[in-house]
Amino acid sequence: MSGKIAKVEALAEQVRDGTRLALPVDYGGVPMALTRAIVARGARDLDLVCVPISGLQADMLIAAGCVRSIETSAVTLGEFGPAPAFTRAVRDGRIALKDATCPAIYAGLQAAEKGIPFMPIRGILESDILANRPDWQVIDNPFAADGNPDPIVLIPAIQPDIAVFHAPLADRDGNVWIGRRRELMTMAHAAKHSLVTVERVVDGNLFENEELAAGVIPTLYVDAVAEAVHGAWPLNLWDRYPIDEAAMRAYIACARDGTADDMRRLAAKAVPPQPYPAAAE
Amino acid sequence: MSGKIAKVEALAEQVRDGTRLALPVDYGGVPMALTRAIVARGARDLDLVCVPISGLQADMLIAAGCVRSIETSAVTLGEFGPAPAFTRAVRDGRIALKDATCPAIYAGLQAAEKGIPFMPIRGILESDILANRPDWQVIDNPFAADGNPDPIVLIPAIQPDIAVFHAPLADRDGNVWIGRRRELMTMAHAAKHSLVTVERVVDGNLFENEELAAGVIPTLYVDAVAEAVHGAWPLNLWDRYPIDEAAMRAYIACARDGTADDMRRLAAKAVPPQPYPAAAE
Amino acid sequence: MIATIAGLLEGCRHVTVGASSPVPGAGALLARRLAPADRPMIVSVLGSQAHNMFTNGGVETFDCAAEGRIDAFFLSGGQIDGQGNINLVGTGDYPANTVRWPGSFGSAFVYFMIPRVILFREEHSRRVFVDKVDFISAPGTSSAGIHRPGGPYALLTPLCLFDFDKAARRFRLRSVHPGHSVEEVADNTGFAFDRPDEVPVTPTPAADRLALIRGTVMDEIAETYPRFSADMRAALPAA
Amino acid sequence: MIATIAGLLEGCRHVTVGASSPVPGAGALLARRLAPADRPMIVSVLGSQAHNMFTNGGVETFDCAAEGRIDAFFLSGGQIDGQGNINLVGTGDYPANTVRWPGSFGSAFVYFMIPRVILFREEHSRRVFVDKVDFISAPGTSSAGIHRPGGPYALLTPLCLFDFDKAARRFRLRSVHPGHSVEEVADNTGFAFDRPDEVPVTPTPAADRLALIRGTVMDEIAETYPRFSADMRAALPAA
Repeated sequence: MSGKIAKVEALAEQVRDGTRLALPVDYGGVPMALTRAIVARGARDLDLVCVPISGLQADMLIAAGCVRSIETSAVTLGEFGPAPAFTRAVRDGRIALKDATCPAIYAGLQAAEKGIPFMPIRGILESDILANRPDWQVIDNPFAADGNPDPIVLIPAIQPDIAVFHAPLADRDGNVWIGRRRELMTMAHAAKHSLVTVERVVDGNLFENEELAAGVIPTLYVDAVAEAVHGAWPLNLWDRYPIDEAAMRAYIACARDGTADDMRRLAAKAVPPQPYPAAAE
Repeated sequence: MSGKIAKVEALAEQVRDGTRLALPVDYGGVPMALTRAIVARGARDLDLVCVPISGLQADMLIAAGCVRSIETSAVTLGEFGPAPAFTRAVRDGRIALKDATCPAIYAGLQAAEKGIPFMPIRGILESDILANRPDWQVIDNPFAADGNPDPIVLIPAIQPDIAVFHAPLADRDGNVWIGRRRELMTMAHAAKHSLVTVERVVDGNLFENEELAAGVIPTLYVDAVAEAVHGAWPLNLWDRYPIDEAAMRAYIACARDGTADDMRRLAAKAVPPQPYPAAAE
Repeated sequence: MIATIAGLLEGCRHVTVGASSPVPGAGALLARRLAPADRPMIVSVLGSQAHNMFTNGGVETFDCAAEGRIDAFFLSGGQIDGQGNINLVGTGDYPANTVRWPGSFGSAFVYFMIPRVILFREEHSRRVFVDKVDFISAPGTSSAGIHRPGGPYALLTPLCLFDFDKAARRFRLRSVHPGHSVEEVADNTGFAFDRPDEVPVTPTPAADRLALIRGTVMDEIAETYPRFSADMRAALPAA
Repeated sequence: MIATIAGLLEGCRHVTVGASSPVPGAGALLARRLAPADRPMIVSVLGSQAHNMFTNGGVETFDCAAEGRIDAFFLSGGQIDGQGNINLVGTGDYPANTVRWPGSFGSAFVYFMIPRVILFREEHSRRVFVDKVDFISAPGTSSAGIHRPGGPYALLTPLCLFDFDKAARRFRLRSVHPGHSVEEVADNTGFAFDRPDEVPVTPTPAADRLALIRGTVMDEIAETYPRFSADMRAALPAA
């Protein structure tokens, strides 16, 4: 039907300099093949929005000098330790930092999804996160009983220009199956455009199977889909294939000691190993 | 595991007088068997919340004198015409009426789901719906550019005591499969308790199949499940079995001309016909 | 009528139709058939399972509209007045209306958020088209400063087609259907409206479009509106 | 330690554990095993697929907490101070911290909404337990009038167990683990805390519980925290 199926490089071209880019959480389906293509393209001044935290993806983009600012609740390589490029860039003040807390990022995205200018959220009051976010506001709850101001935080809508993520399956029309990973759907609804890589593009239409349909993001929200086998490598894709520990260690060494050029070279030549390493245990 | 599987009558007992009861839209899976049991139990002073509209279910409860108030965007029997008991009760002023518009009801439920006191929503300004809803508010958008107040409507949280609905499938632990009918999930998250009837209770756990899991409401939100084959009858259940036109006409006659006792009698003896009528065409 | 609706939908990428509106549904399905390959049109029929790609429940229709992803929607009204206000609640004084209709559905929201809201009513009478509605389910226009990317775009009846002029806050007669006259429209309309000196006749669909309606589109409609398409087939002159 | 955690979770219906916290995870799995049949306990391990029955994406954890459907959660901190404030962001002056940690995650929200937030840190030192944190990711208590159904409930370290007294806004030493002393706790804690005259020793798990931990619970943990359970098995005295 529509020509939504494209190459990974073509998707990377659409991520122009200065794009506000939404990234998924590490275990949620990270499009590392697309990320390497974005790095190889030499994208600059990206404003990252981590939904709600990131790891290897944000760190690699930062290491390769693609990032102007980052809004996140955390950046970490999990059991592989701290994210080297992120930690260094924050300390050197090289990237603008908007610290948040996970539900606040969801609230901002859901506001954009619903076309409202802000979303109220409980908690966060009297924290230094709030104190360092002049773009958030606090009002008294208009529905509070008299005599009790009941202050509540308001998060402004977050509308990414582009959301990128990796999923197991899509059909030729551009419908993408994400199962229970509904944060990917929230990102796609909130963002102006979505660029998706998948393990497999199938013929037929995902809506023909009502059980599959329950976990599908309709093509209405998807601008382009590219097939990328092991597209999350070296990260795992859910429980379908495991994280590649050797590749992670190679990344960490480069991010910690190398230059932006080193990272661009690493990104350009890194390819999933054949055969793919079995689960660690 | 837990004893969440019960009889329809036991579920009806839990709907005590004065319950704020959330009802699903007619094509969304309406628990008519449970509704008849609630009528047969002689429930009174129910405050209905239609998510976001209702038809036969609300009209039957009104006809049988169970309803004190109703919050809805519409009550209609669709191609079978207006809802007789609702229309009469509104004209006689016998039930308190909170007219709404569909997205406002979703906004109220999503506020309760998120534990926030209100949810902003666009539109609705300068309408007579808003003029007749003293419980809704309007504030100027705190994030608006200077000089432009940009008024926006705030909907207070709607937290039903009990949500009731009918679905194809549940397992013995109380996990319920609802496929794409996510408004049922929103109801279950927003309500304090959920009582669910299903076509079939299966052994095993719905989470074992990742595709099915995408459309499941976890047992965490479900208080009790009862098996009720053709539990939506005489309404259809999605496209699984059709509406029973003869039974609908019998209902309309009773609701238009009969008394509350007539309706209770109709509810008490109405049982899905065997074999079930094939699709109308 | 179906061809006129298809014309009104030209260029739309996503059209949403209520379950119980077969004529607009048929018009949308025809428009989708005519949409150019490089600009495909999606038609979502609310409440149906086949023609509906929403996967986040009923709220998604409204979120989608608020994201600016729905270009056209159909609304009707028990009463519609000269300022484009629509009344889906009832006549007499609210809430104990003398005549109570089902309710406002999503009108108070979509009337603000969707650019081309096409009003459609199969009864053209002074009872329906009144000077002032008894209850405003959704206002035709909004005061300055109110966020409103959408609103009434056209009003289609069995007699004629109106455009809605947002600045003037009035309807403007665009054309009268074959076999009907401007006077007939004026006699049956309770609100004042503008009109060009020469009011054209609504163009009838070209032969190829007519064949299309009676052929493939008819089958597609049958799948979603079985009863409606059966009646239409019966009403067709013997081919 | 795992048995102590299970004790802290008694009576909870739903406990949520972060993916990278194996000891709390093990404690929660033990508590679930011990929960009475008529009051089963659900344990959700965030980020895992097997031990996680959320189906509405990452936001559901927080919505669920806000609905009051999560009874206990585990948090830690690069720094924790005497008022229960936790710092997950870094030391020195923000934002160019001299030492930057990953970030606050969901702490600024769950610390308000979940009744029993159990603080857990495997390093008991003055570096971690400071008088005043450099950055408040989530405050230990809130001013009057702030909606806050939840907060810090206990602080567990390798040396001891503290309770948190909301009214006094201070920790209170509940017990010291076998082989450790109150003085050792005082020497390694940078904030003032209350204590009873006689500080009891943290009870060691009864033989049956110990067997349970080393048996069925160990297998369950292995499924979620493979590396952790392998290390634990190695550390066990030869049975």
